[in-house]
Amino acid sequence: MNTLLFYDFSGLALLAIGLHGLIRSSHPLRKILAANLMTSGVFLIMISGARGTGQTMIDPVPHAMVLTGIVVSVSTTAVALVLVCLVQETTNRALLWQKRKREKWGRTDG
Amino acid sequence: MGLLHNLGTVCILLGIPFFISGTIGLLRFPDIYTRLHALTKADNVGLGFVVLGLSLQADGWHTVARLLLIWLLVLIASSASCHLVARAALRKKIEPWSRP
Amino acid sequence: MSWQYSSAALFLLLAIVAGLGRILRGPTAADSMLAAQLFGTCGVAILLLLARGLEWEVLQDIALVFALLAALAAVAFALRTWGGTER
Amino acid sequence: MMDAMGIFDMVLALALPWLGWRLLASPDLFRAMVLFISLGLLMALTWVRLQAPDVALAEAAIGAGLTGALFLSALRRLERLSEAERRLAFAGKREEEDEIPPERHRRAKPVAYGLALLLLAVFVLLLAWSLAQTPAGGGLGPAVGEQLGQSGVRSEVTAVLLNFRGYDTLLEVMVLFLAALGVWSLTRVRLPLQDEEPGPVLATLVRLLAPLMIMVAGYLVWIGGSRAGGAFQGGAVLAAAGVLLLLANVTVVRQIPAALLRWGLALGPLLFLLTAVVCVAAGGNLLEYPPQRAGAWILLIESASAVSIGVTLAALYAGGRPPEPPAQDRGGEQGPGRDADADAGGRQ
Repeated sequence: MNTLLFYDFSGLALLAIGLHGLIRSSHPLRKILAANLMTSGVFLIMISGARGTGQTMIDPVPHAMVLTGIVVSVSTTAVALVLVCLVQETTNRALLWQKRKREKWGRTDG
Repeated sequence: MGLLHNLGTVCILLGIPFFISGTIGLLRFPDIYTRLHALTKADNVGLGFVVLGLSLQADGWHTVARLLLIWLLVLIASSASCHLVARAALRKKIEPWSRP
Repeated sequence: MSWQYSSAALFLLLAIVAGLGRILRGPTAADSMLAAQLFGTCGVAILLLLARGLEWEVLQDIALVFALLAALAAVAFALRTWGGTER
Repeated sequence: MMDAMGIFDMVLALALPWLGWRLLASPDLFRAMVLFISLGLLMALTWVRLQAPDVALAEAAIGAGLTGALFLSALRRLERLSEAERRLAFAGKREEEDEIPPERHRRAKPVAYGLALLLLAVFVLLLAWSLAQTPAGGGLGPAVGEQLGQSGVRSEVTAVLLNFRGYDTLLEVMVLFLAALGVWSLTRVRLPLQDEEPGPVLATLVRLLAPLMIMVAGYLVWIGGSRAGGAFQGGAVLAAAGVLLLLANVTVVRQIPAALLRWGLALGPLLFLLTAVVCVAAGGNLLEYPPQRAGAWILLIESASAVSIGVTLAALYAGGRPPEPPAQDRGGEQGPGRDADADAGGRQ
């Protein structure tokens, strides 16, 4: 029994959970976290598919692609965080949707 | 598989209870300051034992040097972060726990 | 891989997973942060054990990077997230 | 019969999605971020188990170190900005429960879920199809192994990254450059949100760790030719050194002239582009190095990209372009930034 097969399912689960979180959460930081989860899931599936079975060699191409992917995802995360901070600074709220009452409250707060 | 190898295995296995007790301390201790003890002391001793055991089994001096460097780095990092977290907690006026 | 390395690594992983409970429960933010710190130390130990068990020296480099960057998150936490304002 | 490593795999593979689930379900944003940092750590262990040391090295530097600092500082900035938001984020209940979306959002949700499910199903089908299509024998592994002798390096991943698929890496460095450009065109760096002095322990820590990090970054770039390591890992560790210096608010970092930073950002992409142009001009393909000097070219490009990646990631952490030199509009008088600098200098 190849226990490394677990990681494929783990990656799929992470992808699904990330997708769910991306839709469900209202706070943009949480959305960014969810998107990061999705990328982790995709990377996991890719690397898991790249491993050699038995005597065959490991495929280095997906490794290289995931490596670039990690760096790109951290830079997009950083840009997204800066954008969220800017959005909050200009609109004085971070949540994407809010009750009326809360909005009024937010305005007096600023 | 000489004496040194077996001694190294004993050291590695000795280190594991320290990690486990560190985790138990993290889970069971009553407040942040006591939990700091559990983490920074027990875990670093555990890592020390593991490093010692692996050094006894190492092939060459450069492996030993690298292992020791890693341990030293973890010691520095955990002591400094322990200090910073404890100071931040004190500034937040979190009362240290005392026996009721 | 001989049994002592793999079983030691397994116990350390279980210690990490048990420590997750403190992150979830931890009454203050610092408790959660501390648990993450614990994972750093355990992770270094696991990597060193696997490096020896699999005869794979590269893993020591990874452990080195772990050890170097272990303090970063804690420093960011203590200075930025938690420092300053009294409530 | 499963041995200890089998159980190890199982625990790890179960812990990853569980952690992801708890992370998104956690009511507290801060706790979610700490869980995310732990997830990065477990991911690094997973890469090790899947025999991807290069990826593990990058994840150890980025997932466990940099991303954590990024998120924690952003959370702080958001919290500072609005007390109401703080109450939302730390109220101890889900903000989704607290906040009822307007009608159109509520109607949009099933649609979104339907689309997402469709997407996921398509993805799974594609995955199964591609797995079925992949010929047995490790995909491109043997092909890379055959050509490795010509690449100028001994590490397969580095050969793929900088030689066989060099244009990928070229574009990736450009993406980083664009990210930095985007952030720099949006905002300036604020004075750090930090109202207590770092203290002697932190100063000592920085003095010990920062040079070591820079040294390890160099080591990783150098060792990348023969085994795990390379520009990304080196750059990430370099960026960690930068972040540590920014956190500790060391005076030296803020006195780096902006022009030098700009050149640091541009160094990697420029050199990469120059190489590509030279290679095409010499009659070869894009980034087709002469085989006998490929090793030297790769090392040169890798060092330049490592510096650029380090500067870029640290600049992204700082979150804006460097502040204006304060002496200009005040006619020689010291501005507020200057004062803060002098304060920081006096403390140390």
